[in-house]
Amino acid sequence: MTDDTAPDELERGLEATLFASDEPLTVEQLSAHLGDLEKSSIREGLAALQEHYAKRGVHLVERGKRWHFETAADMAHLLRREKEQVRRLSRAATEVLAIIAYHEPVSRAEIESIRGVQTSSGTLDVLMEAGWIKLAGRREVPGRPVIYATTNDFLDHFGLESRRDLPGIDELKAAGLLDPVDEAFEEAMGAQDCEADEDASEDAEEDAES
Amino acid sequence: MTDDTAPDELERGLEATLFASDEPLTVEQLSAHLGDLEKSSIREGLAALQEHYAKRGVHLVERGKRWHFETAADMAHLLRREKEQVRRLSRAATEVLAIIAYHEPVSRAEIESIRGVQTSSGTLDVLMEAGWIKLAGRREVPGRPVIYATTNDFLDHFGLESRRDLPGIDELKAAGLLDPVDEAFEEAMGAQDCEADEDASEDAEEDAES
Amino acid sequence: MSVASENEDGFMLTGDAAGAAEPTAEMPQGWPEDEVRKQGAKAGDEALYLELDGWEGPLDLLLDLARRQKVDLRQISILALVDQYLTYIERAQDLRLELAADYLVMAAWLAYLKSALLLPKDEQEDPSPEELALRLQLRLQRLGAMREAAARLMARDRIGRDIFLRGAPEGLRTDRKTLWRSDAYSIIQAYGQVKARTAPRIYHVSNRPVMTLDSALDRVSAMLGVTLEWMEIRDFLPPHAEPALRKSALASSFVAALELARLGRAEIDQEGAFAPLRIRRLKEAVRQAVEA
Repeated sequence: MTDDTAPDELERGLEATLFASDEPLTVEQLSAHLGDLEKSSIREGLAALQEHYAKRGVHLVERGKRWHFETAADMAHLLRREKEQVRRLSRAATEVLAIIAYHEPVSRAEIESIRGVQTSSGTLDVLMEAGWIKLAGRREVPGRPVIYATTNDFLDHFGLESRRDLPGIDELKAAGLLDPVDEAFEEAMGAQDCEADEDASEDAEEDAES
Repeated sequence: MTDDTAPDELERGLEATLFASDEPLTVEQLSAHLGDLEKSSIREGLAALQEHYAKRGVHLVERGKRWHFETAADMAHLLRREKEQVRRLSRAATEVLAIIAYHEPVSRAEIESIRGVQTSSGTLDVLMEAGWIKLAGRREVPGRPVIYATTNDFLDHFGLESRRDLPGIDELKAAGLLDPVDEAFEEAMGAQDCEADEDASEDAEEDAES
Repeated sequence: MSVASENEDGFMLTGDAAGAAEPTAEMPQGWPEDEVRKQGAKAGDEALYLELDGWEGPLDLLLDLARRQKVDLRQISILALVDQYLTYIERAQDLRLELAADYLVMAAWLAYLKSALLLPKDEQEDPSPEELALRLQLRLQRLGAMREAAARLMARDRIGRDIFLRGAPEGLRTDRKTLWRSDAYSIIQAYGQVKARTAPRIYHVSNRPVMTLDSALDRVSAMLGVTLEWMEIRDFLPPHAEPALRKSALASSFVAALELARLGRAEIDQEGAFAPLRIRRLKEAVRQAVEA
């Protein structure tokens, strides 16, 4: 609870005028606005106001002879706030990421032929944004398609030493992961935490091919 | 020269945020903006700020659960001459606005039964465009007429903390003047037998139907 | 509409119509909307009411007249009000102003109300004129209340007129950044599913136990040779067969029985729908008769 001496009318008038103005005001403008007051008293009022606001979240500042209120510099971070929003990767994006991880470097056409479905460019954008895949040049075939590969961030995020840690096809089969699954089951699995069988993979084979 | 106790960081943060914001902010928004602070401490901070500004040329006010800074009403004479930004409303529009505010939610037919004339669609459009009224669903009676209600911007503009602050609403309610004619008529006929106008309906129902 | 323009020429109908044309506090005459509405009327989209010096419809006019009685709306004299209204309308007609229909309807209704109010009480029908008058009064009170409320609302310190918001707010900005989350298991699982989904599939047709028609024919003919008595078709089934085989055997045996019956070597009998199906060998004599 601050306990202020009440500001005088001049101060209040300056405060209201500067607050409501959509541009910084000169002493002359303020004087005209407040009924042609002496410029010296305007200046005194501004000084008093400036002092009053010095410790507050908003400051009264003079720039090039013009006065205005602005947010205190140490509060600037509040005006521009970055909000982080955690989202789980979509099913489609996860599949594309998996294919890139197993087959890299790989072109979009190759990804699609492995998935058996078209891949929206948004999906690749998301993975790029997440920092998990990168452009890895172009394939020297007709059309020179862009090819994609995973990044070090990918390994970091997924706790992998290297791509060789990914289990091979045989291990996937052994773990039942190649069994066709119905959607409900898929759903249930998706919800589960990743468990045990991760470290079942020692010498992951990378021979994957559709 | 005011000599304040320095405001604490929360107060400064609230001050900066509310000064900078181009729209009124709820406690929730403020809390989120300041890093998910407890709402109770936000409220305390707002109360302290409000008190601090009470005597100044700028006030901190709550309108429809949202907070903003505005110039003190007694500063109007300084600001008005250059800054008249208010669109002038037709008498029909002001009446319709009042009827909606005091009776909301209310259908067009109900508005017309009070005014005794048809309401041109332009009138409602003007109020919608000003952002003071909104569609508030439909009344579940034959024909399912659209019903209207006021908005937060309405409260803002007219300096009302909530609809309860509508000028004279308690008296109007107590006098039964917000009840539909039919209801008041029954009331009056019933009362005639006993004795004249006992102060009519207490719990004025707003589900008007003409 | 002629009225609007004539009024603008200073043809003040109200001047003596009620002797008190001064606008009420709530309705300053220079209310800007009057212009607007005149334009509206000219455009013809508001043909339903006609403005007479800014009145909006008969109820509005009545309210204004009622206010001139300078009493609480609850105390107004309805009779005096009716007279004022009728005088007003008469004058308008004398002046050949074109009156909107609802003004005339109201005039007619008020004339009726007046005569009813003046008649002896016991000759009244239902609803009584007092009740009609009360309703009118209640309506006027409600409209009056809203008009005052509107005036008080408009007189408040309003943002943009009396109160101002910050002229140049910096604005708050929230940059949203998405943090994507996934885990190794999801990757592996997704890959497994892609592979499973796209892998070539091999279909096996399982080898199910069946009794062929031929073996059923042999079986049934052989068993029929043993006795001349009726036998249930179920008795022909292999006794210890598993259910799948039993089903197949039943079907085959039934077809075999039909075949034998067709050849005239057996007859089939059933007492009713879903009753046990019975079969027996046809006696030689009968068989020959049938053949003949």
